Order: sequence, then structure tokens, then C-alpha cells
Amino acid sequence: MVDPQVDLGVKIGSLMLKNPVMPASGCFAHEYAQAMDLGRLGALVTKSVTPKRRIGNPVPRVAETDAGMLNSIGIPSSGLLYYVDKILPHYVGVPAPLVASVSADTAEEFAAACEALSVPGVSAIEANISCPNIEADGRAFAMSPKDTHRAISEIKRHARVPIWAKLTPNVADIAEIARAAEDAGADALVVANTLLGMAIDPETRKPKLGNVMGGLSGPAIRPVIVRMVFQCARAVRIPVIGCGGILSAGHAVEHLLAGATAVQVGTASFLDPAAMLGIIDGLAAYCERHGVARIAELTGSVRIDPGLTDRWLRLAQQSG
Amino acid sequence: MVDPQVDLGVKIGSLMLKNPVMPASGCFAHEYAQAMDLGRLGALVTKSVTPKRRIGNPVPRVAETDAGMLNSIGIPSSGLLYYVDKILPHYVGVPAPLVASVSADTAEEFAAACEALSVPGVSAIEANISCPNIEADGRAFAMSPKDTHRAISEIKRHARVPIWAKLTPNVADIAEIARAAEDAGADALVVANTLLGMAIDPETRKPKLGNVMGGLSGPAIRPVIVRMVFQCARAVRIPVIGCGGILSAGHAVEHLLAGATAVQVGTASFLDPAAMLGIIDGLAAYCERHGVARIAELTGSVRIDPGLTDRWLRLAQQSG
Amino acid sequence: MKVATLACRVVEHQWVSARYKYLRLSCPAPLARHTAAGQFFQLACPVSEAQAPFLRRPMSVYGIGPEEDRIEFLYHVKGIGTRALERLRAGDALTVTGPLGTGFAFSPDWKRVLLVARGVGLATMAPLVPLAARAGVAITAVLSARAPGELMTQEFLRGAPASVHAVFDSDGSSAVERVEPLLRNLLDAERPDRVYTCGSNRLLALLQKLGAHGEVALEQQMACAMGVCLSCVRLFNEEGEKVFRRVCCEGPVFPLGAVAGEVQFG
Amino acid sequence: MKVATLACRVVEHQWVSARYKYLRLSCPAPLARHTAAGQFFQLACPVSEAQAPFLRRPMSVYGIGPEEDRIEFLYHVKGIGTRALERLRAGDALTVTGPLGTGFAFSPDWKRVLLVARGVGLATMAPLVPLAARAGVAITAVLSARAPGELMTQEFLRGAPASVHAVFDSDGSSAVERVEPLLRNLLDAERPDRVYTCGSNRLLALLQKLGAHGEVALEQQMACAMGVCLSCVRLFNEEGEKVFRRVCCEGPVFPLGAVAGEVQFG
Ligand SMILES: Cc1cc2nc3c(=O)[nH]c(=O)nc-3n(C[C@H](O)[C@H](O)[C@H](O)COP(=O)(O)OP(=O)(O)OC[C@H]3O[C@@H](n4cnc5c(N)ncnc54)[C@H](O)[C@@H]3O)c2cc1C
Ligand SMILES: Cc1cc2nc3c(=O)[nH]c(=O)nc-3n(C[C@H](O)[C@H](O)[C@H](O)COP(=O)(O)OP(=O)(O)OC[C@H]3O[C@@H](n4cnc5c(N)ncnc54)[C@H](O)[C@@H]3O)c2cc1C
Ligand SMILES: Cc1cc2nc3c(=O)[nH]c(=O)nc-3n(C[C@H](O)[C@H](O)[C@H](O)COP(=O)(O)O)c2cc1C
Ligand SMILES: Cc1cc2nc3c(=O)[nH]c(=O)nc-3n(C[C@H](O)[C@H](O)[C@H](O)COP(=O)(O)O)c2cc1C
Ligand code: FES
Ligand code: FES
Repeated sequence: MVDPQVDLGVKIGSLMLKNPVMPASGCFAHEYAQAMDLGRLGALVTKSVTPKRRIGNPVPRVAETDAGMLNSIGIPSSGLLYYVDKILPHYVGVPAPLVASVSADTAEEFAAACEALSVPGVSAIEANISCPNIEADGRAFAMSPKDTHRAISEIKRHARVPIWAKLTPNVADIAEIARAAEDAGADALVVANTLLGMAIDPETRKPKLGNVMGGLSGPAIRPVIVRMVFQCARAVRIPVIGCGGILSAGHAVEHLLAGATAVQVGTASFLDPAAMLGIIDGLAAYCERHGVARIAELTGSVRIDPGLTDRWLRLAQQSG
Repeated sequence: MVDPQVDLGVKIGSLMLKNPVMPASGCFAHEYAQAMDLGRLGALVTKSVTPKRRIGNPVPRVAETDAGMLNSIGIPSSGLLYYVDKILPHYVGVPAPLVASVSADTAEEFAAACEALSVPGVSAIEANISCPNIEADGRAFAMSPKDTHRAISEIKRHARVPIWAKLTPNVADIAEIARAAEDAGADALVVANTLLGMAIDPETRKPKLGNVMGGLSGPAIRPVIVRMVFQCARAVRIPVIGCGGILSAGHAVEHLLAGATAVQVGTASFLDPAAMLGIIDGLAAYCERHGVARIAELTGSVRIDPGLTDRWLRLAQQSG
Repeated sequence: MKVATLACRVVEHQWVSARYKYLRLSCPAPLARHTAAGQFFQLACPVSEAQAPFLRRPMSVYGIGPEEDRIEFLYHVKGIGTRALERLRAGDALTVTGPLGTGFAFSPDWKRVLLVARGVGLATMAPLVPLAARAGVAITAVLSARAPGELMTQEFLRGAPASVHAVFDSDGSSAVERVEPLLRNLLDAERPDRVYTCGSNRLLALLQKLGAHGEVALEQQMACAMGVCLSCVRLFNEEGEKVFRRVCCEGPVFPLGAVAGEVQFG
Repeated sequence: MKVATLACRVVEHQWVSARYKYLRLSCPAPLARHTAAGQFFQLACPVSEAQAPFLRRPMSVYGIGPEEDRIEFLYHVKGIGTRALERLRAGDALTVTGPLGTGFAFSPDWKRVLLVARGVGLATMAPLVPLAARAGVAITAVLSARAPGELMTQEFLRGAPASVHAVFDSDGSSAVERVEPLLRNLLDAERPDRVYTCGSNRLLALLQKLGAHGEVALEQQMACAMGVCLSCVRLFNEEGEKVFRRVCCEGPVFPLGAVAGEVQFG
């Protein structure tokens, strides 16, 4: 189990987590209490809820790919009232802060939903601004710095708990979006949601997802997301929570070194529902092995040799 | 070998290819003649050349990832003259059209390079507009519709062979870039280059690439690229050449069904230098097995059930 | 914890027909005690150069015990994952997660049950056979297959007494028009306390049409298999309304009558 | 084709020390005829749930023949790929691509060669031993290792006669200050026609300092291993200029004197 010598605690703004490992939204629910002690997690993050009831996308909703999977669940939701009445009570007494993920169609609906979710039992809200903005032709809020800024500002005006902005990786310049979210008052960033992908069965010629396109997650995307964590962490002062492709403690360390303060684990839990506990134990073991007293020291401590490219280019002068 | 019954030929604008399989730039050179008959390929695509001599990036230049690899070779190049004098002659007599890939720092340099490469022995030029545009702060040309349009227009004014525009997947809306390239006169699109990524060794804390960030290729990226091929093919009338994550004939079929007219194979050749021949044979076998007389029929023929989402939503009305 | 991920060992692994394979595992936990008929496990099919199944594969328990660390599967070698699974040799390791899902309802007080299975559906229903046999509940089985060689009656009954009706595609006896009177007669004549079915949408629809009272085990594409990801939904009629239910945790066993017609969406 | 991808079979596979393993393959082609000392193969290390090496692993041929379908490797179990490789059992399949690269220059007319090896470097130089032995060229070997248990003199010479000088980290005899006079004496006294080295940058630098005439086998991260991807470059002095050369095809064997000092870039 966790070595008491190593301090695994991290701070996400005003929120203290006993360790940096939490689930990714949509990849966790109270049913996992059947497979692990939820109280050992750094935080709990629930599936995105929408203000209104939604049915979700046609099946098949998942398909496997090389070192990853596609999903197009489509955020089925029973609405906010159901969430507060029926979902939240499952977590009463679990000694880990609960983060409610929210999706909405407009900045105003986002704000109203976050206001409604600023209730006891909710320690922070994760605004899934990777979802379509119907005022921008269905383009995700987080695909535009302007829409990001508007949504987060509106939310911050109404919410009474810290707001984490969950970005989409389907952008050209994630640092620009990160700065817009920070400027609008986001308390932390979650980097990132899934990469938009598609797979076709060559035998049937049919798309593997009922919804044709869906989000790619799992180890396949980790290099892309680690790069974005690195870029965002250098662009903002608020904490970055890394999310993408983490199966093991080593993968979590990679995110931390790139600049993440904490990490979210999604797809890995589908392969083993208790995967997060293994990652927490593995992080403690890693810190011990490497003489790291506080895991927070790892954040952003990738060892980049700043002179390398210069030395290399100097060689170019000498070489014919 | 290839079944004579199946017509594997495809047309990329005015260029006829005897089959739709060609190498991806940077993943092929004449040295592969030691491992296969180059004449069996649909076309030959050479490593990007730059107008001037370049040394390339520091080592390590490659690192493996889950179902893929990162590279930051950095386009070392001996310049155009060397290319025409020393590289082109290797392919004289190989019965497959040669496509020269070019990178340059500005639209003007691109145009001049493409003019200089419009020589006998070069059947088409692939403009690698995924490379940094120094007039736009190093942002790749293909990250902006405007820069794409300017570079391709400039190139088209000077080149005397067909121009393929190779797009970058590191964008929010690839269809927009595809349309800009088509409007500017591109004869075909290559979709796409590598996804920008990064990997860190948790043990040494060092980036796995000397250059810190690099391009992700291999099966890990196929779902993202297939989605982009699908989006581009629906956005333009010029042929789309799919490039990303193809290891097998089945993967090539996936690209064709999504909308590609031909495919490029990169990373797969590093695992087996004769991989492309296996893919060609596999495509012939696939066509035979599925009663496809002409492989060109496969292009864009993914079977999408247009009524599915509607039927699904109708259910939503009925359900509580 | 009710659900665990366990590194098991292959004890036996052999072909039972051209396309079906039998697998017996030894697990580092007394799984047999906690596993019920109709429940399933997620199997981590081995990864190889040729095939790299990423998601786990859901498989019903085909047999439970008698040793408390033993569970058995019977599966159809079909795609990437099962082709990889098939290669395991005795002594090899296999990681499984479970037991998962809600199994069949069964009461030892019943007199007779009717089992209607097709293809690999019999693997899912097989654990009902020893339950019934041990309780002295009579078994009638209607087994449907492509041809006599694929019926696997032995594998289904494993020595238990039952009245078996075999129907085949090869001689036309499995056609709906011919199975309908057979089932109608059995329901009328034997008045089974419960009907169970698995493996065929046509048989399910037929049993619904005949108003049979019982349960069906369903399948759906899964990721988490624990009710978390919402990928495995199917449509049901409940109190006059259409509702989605998660096959992995609200099922895979559902009341026969509740399954909505349009099961083959997508 | 000079270079082929071949599905081989493991004929023998065993530990020769705590960290090194010996592997003998049977190949579906008469590889022994076309493979020269200093050349290498790309090995497709097996993929498993625990580890999924994506790129191929370059490994020098440690032995060639005597049967024309046999090649041998001797490797250090180190990271993801070699840990996966290590698990192969006799009879298992292993895909390799090769032979690759430019090997050592050798002439049967020489009188004596000096081989300076450390660690797994001896695997790369081992095929020179039978070449020299068969041609009657005398062999002097300086073998460096962490401790006597890791020296692998038997594995290196495989019965051939040689004058062996062993040095160790454990007793300080491998320190540069102590190896320098040893090498200087050998070069002066024996006047070898050629010096070969592999496995240690310190030994390479020392031999360069001593003005030894000969060859070194280098390593570098690789992807294609055929000169195509430009990933495997290292820096060389050639005619007063610094130039990059591809280790995979212009090497892995290079003239001793040409290797530029700053070899550990990045
Ligand atoms: C609760 C449950 C119990 C099952 N019990 C058995 C059993 O006892 N014996 C048996 O032979 N089969 C059983 N199946 C079906 C079995 O899961 C599939 O045949 C298997 O997943 C196919 O995997 P593959 O890799 O060979 O095929 P592929 O086609 O390569 O699989 C690709 C993906 O589709 C999924 N998939 C394919 N077919 C099915 C299916 N019918 N249901 C759900 N997912 C599917 C796979 O899990 C995988 O994620 C069961 C399915 C469920 C849901
Ligand atoms: C031409 C050549 C011949 C070689 N011959 C031998 C030999 O005979 N015996 C032996 O034990 N080793 C040899 N090596 C080194 C061997 O290739 C590495 O030890 C091996 O690739 C490590 O793989 P891994 O998966 O265990 O380590 P990991 O650290 O997991 O490897 C990660 C990546 O780095 C690469 N890599 C790691 N170390 C090296 C290295 N030293 N050189 C090149 N790439 C590396 C791997 O190939 C892989 O792509 C040789 C290397 C080269 C270039
Ligand atoms: C089945 C599934 C459902 C998801 N649902 C949501 C969701 O409702 N809201 C959200 O913000 N992200 C959702 N995600 C994205 C994950 O939270 C996470 O960002 C992504 O999967 C990358 O992490 P991973 O590689 O660890 O899975 C979902 C992902 C999966 C696989
Ligand atoms: C080592 C390496 C070098 C590359 N060099 C170039 C290049 O010079 N020009 C270019 O346009 N693309 C280059 N690429 C990108 C490939 O052409 C291709 O777009 C990418 O690898 C995706 O295809 P794949 O998944 O089949 O490898 C390179 C890729 C790799 C792996
Ligand atoms: S498989 Fe995840 S909810 Fe059923
Ligand atoms: S490894 Fe590709 S050029 Fe050497």
C-alpha cells in the first residue's frame, strides 16, 4: 500500500487532494465501489450531466482500436435534478472530494447548470467545454478562445465552487485556449478530452460506431496529450490536470513531469476497474525509489537540456 | 501475387497509378531496393527536400510509443541541386511515377523549389505544407487556410507538374484547409502528416526525443487520420491520398472506404521494409474476396446508415 | 470486493467442435462460491504481434466449480480476441475480471424449466442445468444449431437428465414455422415454471409471441462491463414505456417480455 | 533481395550469465552465407499484455552457421523489447529482418588482430574470432567487465586460441589509467594489423588517443535500419570536416579514427 514516508498530496487551487489520481469523467460511477475502496482516490469525477434529459447516441457506442478505443456515448443524461437527487447521495461519506462534470448547449445553460450544482457534496465542477456549442454551429466551446472565454466567464459569475475547464485536444493551438480559460477565471484546466476519430470495418464496410465518429482515448493518444499538458502548463499559472492514455504509474509520472499537478484515468479502468489504486501505489513506489519526498515536486520537472539544440546547430557550422 | 482479374489502377488527377499504394515521405529511399522490387509500387515518394542545406535535429530522433512512434528528424537535406543530381538518378528505370516532396520556409521559396523540381523524372510534387512557415512565426502553412492558399497558389504559378498538398492533422477543422488547398489549385491532397506529440522517460525524466516534441505516426493515429480523410473527401472534389497508421491491407481499405483514392505507407516499412508489397497483394485479395472488380470503386464507399440517428431519436420520443 | 481482477491459470483448453473451444481456469480466489448462472467475466485476451485486442471480452461462465477456484468458459472462435484466446496453452496465465452482471433467477421449488438455446447461447445457460438437476427440477431443452455436428448436447447437459429436442438448419427443422408448433406444444403440455433462452433473436421473438414467461440473456458491445460507461444499452418495454438498460449490470439477463423488438439497432 | 524479413524459429535460448542470454535461430533462408561479421538484424520482439515493443530491436549477429540456416545472438536483457524477447521458448517463432549494415573489414593475410571489448560489445565482435582462427591470424583479446562473473570469455572465444587479458571494475583493473599502459604495451609489442572495439566509449577514446588503426562498431537509436529514416546519425571527422553518418547502413562499423568526440549527444 501507500508508503507513509512519501507525501502524495497535491493542491488544485483551494482543493487539497490526498493523492493526484482521480477518474476521468464518463469512465467512473459509483458501481466501481464493487471493485475498490473509492475513498482511496484523490478525487471522484462523475459522468458529464446535462441540464435536460438526453438519450445518447445510437449503438454500437464503443469500438476498439490500436492501443485505444473510440466512443460515441453521446452523454445520455437524466438531467440535473436526477443527478442531485439520485447520483450525489451515492458518494456521501466517501472521503474524497467530488467533482461534478457538466455539459451544456450554450454559455447561459452552462452557467445555470453550474449554479444549480453548487450544492453541498460538490467540491468542484468540471465544465466539459469540449461539447458542442449550439450557438457556434455545434463547434465545441473549447475550439475557440472566444467561446471558451465566454463560457467560463459566464460560469464563474454563477457558480459557487471552483471551476475546472476541460479542454478538447482537437485544436491547432491548445495554449491559446488554456490562456483564454485562465483569463476567464478557471481554477484549473483538465487537458484533455478525446481526439475525434473514426473506424470502419473493412469486411462490412460499416463505421464501427453507430454515430460514425467518436472520441479516441487510451494509450494511443498519450503522446499528443502529454505534449498538450506541457504546452498548457507553460502557458498558464493555474494547475493543469493531465488526462489521456494513462494505464500505469509510469504514464502518470510522464504527465506530472510534463507539467500536470494531478491526473485523470479513463480508459484504463475499463481494462481493470481497480486500475487507479494500482497507479496510486505505483506512484508512491516511484517516489520512494527516486527519493522524491513530495509528489508535487514532480510537476513540470521534465529535464530539458536547454543548450542541446544550440550545441547541435553549432556543429552544423563546423560540418561541411 | 496480384490477381490479374482485379483492376488495382487509380487516377490521381492526370497521373495513372497501377495500384493505390505508395510510400509516405521520409519513410522511403532507394535503399529499399535491397528489400523489394520498387517497380511494383503505385508511386515513389521521396523524403522532403529543402531549397538549402539543413542539418536536422539533435538525436535521439525517434522513440517508440504505444502502437506508434515519435520522430523529430527535422528534415536534414542536402538541398535541391544534390537532390536532382544524386537522388533522382537512383530511380531512373523504375516503372513507377516519382513524387518529390518539398519543404520550404516561405511561399516564395516553396514556389521556387517546385519550379526547380519540375524536371524530367519528377511526375508530381508533394508540397509538405505541414512544415513551419517562418513568415507566420513558425506556424505550419497548413494550420491556416490563408497560408495554405497562399503557398499553394504561389507554387501552382511556378510548378510545371501536378501539385499534391500534404496537410497537417494538428488543426481544428481540416476540411477548411482542404478547401483552401483545392481553391488554390492543388491537384490532390495528402491527408495527413504526423500529430505533434511528446514522450518523457519517467526514469531519467528526460524527453525521449532530442528535440523534445516530434511527430506521432503509426497505427495509434489511424482513427484520427481516417476521420480526416472522410472529412476532406466530403469537402473537396480533388483526390485525397490517405496517410496514417496503415500496417495492413485492411487498414488501407479503411482509408479507401473513408474517401481516399490512394494511400501512403510510412511507419509500417520500418517494421518490414517490404510491407508495401504485402499491402498491394492484400488489396488484390480483398477485392477478389469481396467481388470488387476495380479498386477505385472502394473510394468513399463506407456504408453509412443515414436514417440511424433519426430512428434512434424517434425512440427517444417514445421512451420516458 | 465483489468484483476482482484476477490472474488465473489455464487448466484445460480444448476444441469441442470445429469452432467452439472449452476453457477451464484456476483462479487465485474462491470464485465458484460467488458466481451465479448467467453471470459473466471480462477476459483479457492475450496480445500478440498479429493481434492486439485492446478491450476485454465478455464471456458467460459456462461452468462453476466443483473446486472453489475453478470456472469454465465455452466460446466461439470468431474475431481478434477469441482467436488470440484460442492460442493459450495449459499452464498459461489469463487475467479475468468478475463475476459481473445479474444472472438468472432460479428456484429449487419449481417443477420444470424449458431451456431454448442456439449456438453459443448454450454456454450462457449451461450453469442452469446442474442447478435444476441438483434441485430435482425437470429440464426440457430445445437446442438449435446449423447442423448435428454443432449441437453440443453433451457439453450442454454434461450428464444431467433432460428431455432434448434438437433442431437444425441443415434439415430445415430449425425454421420458425417448424419450431413454433414445437414450442407451443411444449409450453402447453409441460407448463414449465420458467423459460430461459439465449443466442437467437428469432427464438426470442417467437417465445415472446407465444407469451412465454421467463428470461433471456442478451449481448451488447461493452467497454467497462460494470455499468459505468453506458456503452452497452439495449431497449426495453417497461410499464408501457421504452427505456434503455445497460446489458452489463442491469442484465445480461432480462425478463423475456421486456425486450423491445428493435434489438438489432446499429 | 539482399535484405529479407524472415519468420524464424528459436532453436536454443539460454542464459549465459545473470543478464545475458544466448539465442539461436533457424531461418527459412541460407542466411549464414550472406551474413558477415559486424552486420546486424532487426528483431521483432514478441508483444505481450505487459509489454508492446513497437519498433524492431537491432542486434549484431553473434554467430553465423555452421548450418546455413542458423544465426545466433547474444544479448543483454535490458528494457521492454529484450525482456519480451527473453521469454521466447525453443520452438517459438521470431521474425527478423536482415542482414543489415556494413560489417568489419578483415583479411586472412594479417598476422594478428587485437580485439578490445566490453560488455555486450563482445557479441558484436565474436564473429571475428572464427574468421581469424580459421585464417590462422593470431588473436589478442582485451575483455572488460564489471566483475569476473560477467566476462564471458568462453562465449567470446568459443574454443578458439587467443591471448586474453581480462580487466574488471570490481578490482579496479578496468580503470583507464590501468588499461592505457596495457593497451600501449600490446600495440607496441604485438603490432596488430588491425584493432577492433565495441561496447565502451572510454575504450574507444583510449584507442583513438593511442593512435590505434582499426574499426569500431557503434550503436544508435534506429527506426528503419536501412538508411531511409535518418534517425540513427552520429558525428564523424572526415577529411577535416564534421559529417553525420547513418549508423545503420554506413555503419555500424566505422574507422576508429573517424568517430567524433562528442558521441553522447542528446
Ligand atoms: C454478457 C455476454 C456474455 C457472452 N458470453 C459468451 C460466451 O459464453 N461464449 C461466446 O462464445 N461468446 C459470448 N459472448 C460474445 C463474445 O463476447 C464475443 O463473441 C466476443 O467478444 C468476440 O470477440 P472477438 O475479439 O473474437 O471478435 P471481434 O469481432 O474482433 O470483437 C471486436 C469487438 O467487438 C466486441 N464484440 C464482438 N461480438 C460481440 C458480441 N456478440 N457481444 C458483445 N461484444 C461483442 C468484442 O468484445 C470486441 O470489443 C458474450 C457476450 C456478452 C456481452
Ligand atoms: C547495430 C546494433 C547492434 C547491437 N547489437 C547488440 C547485441 O548484439 N547485443 C545486445 O545486447 N545489444 C545490442 N545492441 C543494443 C540493443 O539494440 C539494445 O540494447 C536494445 O535495442 C534495447 O532494447 P530494449 O527494448 O530492451 O530497451 P528499451 O530501453 O526499452 O528500448 C527503447 C528503444 O530504444 C532503443 N535502444 C535502447 N538501447 C539502444 C542501444 N544501445 N542502441 C540502439 N537502440 C537502443 C530500442 O531499440 C528501442 O527502440 C545493438 C545496437 C545496435 C544499434
Ligand atoms: C466511454 C467514455 C465516455 C466519456 N464520457 C465523457 C464525458 O461524459 N465527459 C467528459 O468530459 N469526458 C468524457 N470522456 C473522456 C474522458 O474523460 C477522457 O478525457 C478521455 O477518455 C481520455 O482519457 P483516457 O485516455 O485515460 O481514457 C469519456 C471517455 C470515454 C472513453
Ligand atoms: C521518420 C519519419 C520521417 C518523416 N519525414 C517526413 C518528411 O520528410 N516529409 C513529410 O511530409 N512527412 C514526413 N513524415 C510523415 C510521414 O510521411 C507520414 O505522414 C506519417 O508518418 C503518417 O503515416 P504512417 O502512420 O504510415 O507513418 C515522416 C515520418 C516519419 C515516421
Ligand atoms: S459496458 Fe459500460 S455500462 Fe455496460
Ligand atoms: S535507422 Fe533509419 S536511417 Fe538508420
